[in-house]
Amino acid sequence: MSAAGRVLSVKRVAAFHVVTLVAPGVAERFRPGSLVALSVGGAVSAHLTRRTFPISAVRPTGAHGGTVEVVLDAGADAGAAAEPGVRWLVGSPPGTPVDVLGPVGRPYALPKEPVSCLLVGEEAAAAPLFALAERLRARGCGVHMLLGARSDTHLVGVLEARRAARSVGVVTRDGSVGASGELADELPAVLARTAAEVVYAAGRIPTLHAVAALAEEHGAWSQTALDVPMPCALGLCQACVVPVVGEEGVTRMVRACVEGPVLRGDRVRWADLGRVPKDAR
Amino acid sequence: MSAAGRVLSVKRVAAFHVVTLVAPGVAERFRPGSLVALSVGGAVSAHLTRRTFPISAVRPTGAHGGTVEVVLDAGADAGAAAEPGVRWLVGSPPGTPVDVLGPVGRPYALPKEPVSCLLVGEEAAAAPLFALAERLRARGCGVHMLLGARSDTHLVGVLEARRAARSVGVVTRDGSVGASGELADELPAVLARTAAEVVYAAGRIPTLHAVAALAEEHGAWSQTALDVPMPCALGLCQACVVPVVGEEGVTRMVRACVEGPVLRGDRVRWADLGRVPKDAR
Amino acid sequence: MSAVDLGTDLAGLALDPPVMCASGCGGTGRELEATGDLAGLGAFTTRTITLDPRPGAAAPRLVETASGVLWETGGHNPGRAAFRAVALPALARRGVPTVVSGAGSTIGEYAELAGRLAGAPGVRGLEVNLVSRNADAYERRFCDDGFQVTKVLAAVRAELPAGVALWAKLAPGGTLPELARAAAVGGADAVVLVHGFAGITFDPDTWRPSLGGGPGLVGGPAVLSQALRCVWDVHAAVPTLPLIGCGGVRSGRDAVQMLLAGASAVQVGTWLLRDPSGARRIAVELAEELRRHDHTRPGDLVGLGHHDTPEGPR
Amino acid sequence: MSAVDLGTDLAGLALDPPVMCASGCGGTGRELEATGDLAGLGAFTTRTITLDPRPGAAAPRLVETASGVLWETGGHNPGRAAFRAVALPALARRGVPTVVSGAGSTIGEYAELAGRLAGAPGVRGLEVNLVSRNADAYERRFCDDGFQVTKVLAAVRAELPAGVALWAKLAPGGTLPELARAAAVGGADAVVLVHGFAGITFDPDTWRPSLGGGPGLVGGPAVLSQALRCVWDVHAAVPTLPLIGCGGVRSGRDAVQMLLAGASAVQVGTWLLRDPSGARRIAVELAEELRRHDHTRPGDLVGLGHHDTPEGPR
Ligand SMILES: Cc1cc2nc3c(=O)[nH]c(=O)nc-3n(C[C@H](O)[C@H](O)[C@H](O)COP(=O)(O)OP(=O)(O)OC[C@H]3O[C@@H](n4cnc5c(N)ncnc54)[C@H](O)[C@@H]3O)c2cc1C
Ligand SMILES: Cc1cc2nc3c(=O)[nH]c(=O)nc-3n(C[C@H](O)[C@H](O)[C@H](O)COP(=O)(O)OP(=O)(O)OC[C@H]3O[C@@H](n4cnc5c(N)ncnc54)[C@H](O)[C@@H]3O)c2cc1C
Ligand SMILES: Cc1cc2nc3c(=O)[nH]c(=O)nc-3n(C[C@H](O)[C@H](O)[C@H](O)COP(=O)(O)O)c2cc1C
Ligand SMILES: Cc1cc2nc3c(=O)[nH]c(=O)nc-3n(C[C@H](O)[C@H](O)[C@H](O)COP(=O)(O)O)c2cc1C
Ligand code: FES
Ligand code: FES
Repeated sequence: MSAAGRVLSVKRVAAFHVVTLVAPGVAERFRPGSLVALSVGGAVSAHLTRRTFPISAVRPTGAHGGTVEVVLDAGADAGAAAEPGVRWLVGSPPGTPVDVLGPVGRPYALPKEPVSCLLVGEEAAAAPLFALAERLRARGCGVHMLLGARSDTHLVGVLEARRAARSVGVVTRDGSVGASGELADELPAVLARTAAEVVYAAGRIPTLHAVAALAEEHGAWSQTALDVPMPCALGLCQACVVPVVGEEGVTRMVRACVEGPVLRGDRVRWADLGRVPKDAR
Repeated sequence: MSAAGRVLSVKRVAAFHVVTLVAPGVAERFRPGSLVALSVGGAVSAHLTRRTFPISAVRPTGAHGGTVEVVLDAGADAGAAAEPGVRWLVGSPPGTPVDVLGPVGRPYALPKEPVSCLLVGEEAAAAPLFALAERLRARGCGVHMLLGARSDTHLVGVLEARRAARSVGVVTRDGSVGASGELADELPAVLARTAAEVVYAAGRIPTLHAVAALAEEHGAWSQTALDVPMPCALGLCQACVVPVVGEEGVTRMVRACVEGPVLRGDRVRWADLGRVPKDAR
Repeated sequence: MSAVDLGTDLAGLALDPPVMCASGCGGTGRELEATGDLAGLGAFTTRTITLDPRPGAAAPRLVETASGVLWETGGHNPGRAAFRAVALPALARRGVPTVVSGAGSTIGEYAELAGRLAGAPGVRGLEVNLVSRNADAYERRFCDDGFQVTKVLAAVRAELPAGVALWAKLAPGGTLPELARAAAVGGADAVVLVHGFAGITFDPDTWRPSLGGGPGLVGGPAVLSQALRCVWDVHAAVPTLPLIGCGGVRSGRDAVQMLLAGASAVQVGTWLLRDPSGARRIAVELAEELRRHDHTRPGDLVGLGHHDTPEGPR
Repeated sequence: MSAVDLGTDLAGLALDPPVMCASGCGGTGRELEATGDLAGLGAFTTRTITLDPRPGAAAPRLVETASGVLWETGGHNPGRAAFRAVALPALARRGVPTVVSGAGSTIGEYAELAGRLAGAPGVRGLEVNLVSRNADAYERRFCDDGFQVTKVLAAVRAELPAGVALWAKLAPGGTLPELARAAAVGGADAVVLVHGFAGITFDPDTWRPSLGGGPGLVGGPAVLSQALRCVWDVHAAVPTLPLIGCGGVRSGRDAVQMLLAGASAVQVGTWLLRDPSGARRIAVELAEELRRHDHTRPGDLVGLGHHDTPEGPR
């Protein structure tokens, strides 16, 4: 499951870095929504936990063997310094050895019927939705996309979306492109327009929370990809637990790395993330 | 004193690695025998102490700015794994940033008169002696060299020695080249033959001990370059203390990084290295 | 020279190799089985089980520190009933010797837990986690009071069927030798040294504690030298007591150090989070180190580091 | 917004910035002056001085651990007479506020040392290093016994001229809040938390302890979270006592964490060995962090991490 990989290339996309790794065995088992967990810093590293990211693309074979791609926010422009592991990854020259664990986690569940689907993506988190769109189209689903970001410099995949989706909506907080505001502001109109029966969403927690609530209001299923730190990505450490309501209405603390990262939006207790609800078991 | 350097190249010499670093300001102040202290592993490193090595060569300017060169024993062939810091250095691609502190330490003291000098070097430690030979020749000293190693694969600088010295002796433990045995076995004859008044030596502690004793017997001064771990190379941590007898016969624990690495062979209490003699102050 | 044999008798329990997962770091067993790494363990130590289920602490439950992690699961576990019904039978089926870690908040709870779990199929040992607050003694931790340590061990011992090993796990702290002796007096076959080291960190942006639960415990290579010192100090004081070294182990050389300090076996915790195959690799490296030094059995090394040592712990 | 001002009043002693070198990690002052870094310190803390010279422990005195160092200098120092004659006047000439660290093996020695050094020109404070064995109490360390801590501090206080600050430096350990309180009772103006953490490692080839002296103490980033916890625990118990955080600090963010945990100033030890300019850089980064969070004074942050914290140290 864990294998010796290496950096193939690091490229810029908008304000982000696309890191492509040679990683045997990942591409074959990839499904949209699944994750890859990287160790950082090599043999001398003081950083011993893994950095876990949604896979944005894979290539099963090629000149270099199977590759896997992730889109990282090194936060170069934010006031806060980038996380050191991410900084190391985006600064690694081609050939740098990286231990690669993956794919891990539950992917997006796909509808059996060719229903209308809306894919909602925020900034770099949107990148993995294009592989999902492809699989949904292959099943005959109508695919619509709604992309959001703080500003046009942080928007990922608009051109690709125009190719992949029947309709594409764009929202930026500063109004630099598309509608001005938050993704959630646009969602009700888009849900109505697309008659989506399933909403797939990737982004910050508040965005996912809003998407889950609006999808439910609209009567759609939602599949939300949670982005929480996953230091082991093996289900061992319990660092990544989130409160989820199960079938019988009982709340359990589930590990986002193995029981997620994709969870039903109506099952996640969004307001209680980062807490253990009193009634949890 | 400490500056942002970077790896320029890593090359093999015999069983060793020659690492050349771009390091502003070191070359100008270099004197044979002085040291350079490198931090290893970059920003993610779990290794926080410096690796301190004798400088084997410098180049004040050039296409890349001033450079400094060290010869490292990564021990690839020994049963024991190489020290992780050295492994990192010899595995670093050109351009890798390395913090460089140097030059540090007391260099070889040079005689004021044009006396006959014998330079004794063991394996990789011999490399810095060539810069010394040059300065001695510039003062009109007669320079003789005696080089030793476990085997011909670990012998450094024989060709260079033939250019730099009036006479060159070679000893290997396995007799694969030159005389068979230890450096100390050859020394008395060489001292007699060269009529050396000063012996400069670099190598393992037992070798230095033997050189110091034999030089004294012969009535020569000895200058020995001690190779002990120097984790700060600033005189702050006292990791590197060795017992040395001062003028009044009083033993003090002196820091090899600032009061050495070159010490008078007759002043070092060789048998007490790694101990604090009862009469030390 | 004869071949290296890692088989180790730890006060009656056969471990081969003498490398286990540490409590709380091997999941339920299912996760390591998925990666193919369960079979590489000399024994599987479960997370700490309590009588009743505990939902645990708020996330994040683990953050990174320099060469280590800071964690607080808040004792998250399914409780003895669900554990006995689900995880334990699965472990028994897989055939890896299982050591159940258990804790309580009264001596009675420790004893009851032992009585309910120690006789279950597949259980080869009970690891008594004493890093737990005593509801009957002003919430003071059991592991900070030698008298309570002895009482807990004796109460648990009385519930154990023959052939089930009894281990006591202690937290690092100043009077470890006395506490370890107290565990032996109570009937412990071996003492596990050590649990996590108290720590805390703060988030650079929110300025709140980084862990959801506030303070936590440190594990990983950062604490290796401190864990070695715990083993060293206890072995120096009680050289006949079998010890299990735990804290920061990630290589065969680290395992060798634990043996030199006085341990007879090691547990691997934090490092499994990075490398689930870690225990297996450590066993291979341990054998290599033995070979390199012309030794054939790990037992030869136990406490060897103490001989001819200049005096002066301070 | 007004500008950041790092000037800090630490129980009467002005520190600007509130970043110092830790005892034993700044050399004699001459070494940091050579690198141009002495002037960047809010205060210079000397290595621990004793009445008589001590040649110290066998080499190596310091080895690397994961993100840290293990060290034992064996108290190497020139003794109070040579110190007062050579190093101290040099420090006084350089104008950096000097805090002398001192230790003894009896209460009388502590008092005599204070009497002989505290009045010397340039001395602004005395840091009483209590990690020293008490010849009058079965070689138990002073820092492990609150009663002795109070007595040492009171004896030293009696020798101090007005205007010289009195600090107590303690080792990490279970009862730190009580010990800190004991130091305050004895007259300490502030408490330095903490000295090194007990450790040991072994050489992979010789299988002997890596340090010449056997066991040692751990410092460096590896211990930051543990040192923060020491500060956190003491501040929680004695919120009015000024604390100086020491252990693993290497960045402005680490310094911020120390303040949030309850310290009013920080000392930098091990990191200076890697980066002699570290203290100056840390001060610059501290100012940046304050600015980023719209604060102007380090004092605003002291103990801030304790507010609204979920309960439950264990
Ligand atoms: C896109 C989608 C559309 C569906 N439409 C219908 C429907 O029209 N009528 C109907 O009766 N059932 C519907 N379902 C429910 C589905 O048929 C199964 O009942 C459900 O997947 C339970 O299977 P499981 O126990 O293996 O999944 P689980 O083990 O419970 O979960 C597997 C993964 O799928 C996710 N998931 C599971 N169920 C759902 C769900 N209902 N919605 C979103 N995510 C889910 C989980 O979060 C998890 O990521 C739909 C499910 C999905 C994903
Ligand atoms: C190669 C050499 C030849 C000398 N020949 C003579 C001589 O013929 N007659 C005479 O009276 N004095 C001789 N000396 C001693 C010299 O002239 C000074 O007395 C000596 O260097 C003390 O100076 P210092 O106090 O600055 O050195 P220190 O501070 O004591 O040391 C400076 C450095 O030089 C080294 N060093 C100091 N003295 C010597 C020494 N004597 N031999 C080897 N290394 C030394 C030290 O180990 C150190 O590395 C010689 C010194 C050297 C190095
Ligand atoms: C995520 C995590 C969970 C842990 N859970 C437990 C536990 O349930 N019971 C226990 O006794 N120790 C628990 N520990 C402590 C470890 O068993 C071990 O004592 C400690 O981490 C030191 O070893 P290490 O450095 O190898 O991790 C846990 C440690 C971690 C990192
Ligand atoms: C090489 C070295 C020497 C030290 N010498 C002393 C000393 O003389 N007196 C003292 O109180 N602490 C001494 N210390 C401890 C430090 O002052 C400090 O308390 C400890 O190392 C933790 O801080 P750090 O992690 O920043 O190093 C020394 C530490 C080191 C690394
Ligand atoms: S990241 Fe460790 S359990 Fe999920
Ligand atoms: S290496 Fe630190 S004093 Fe010499």
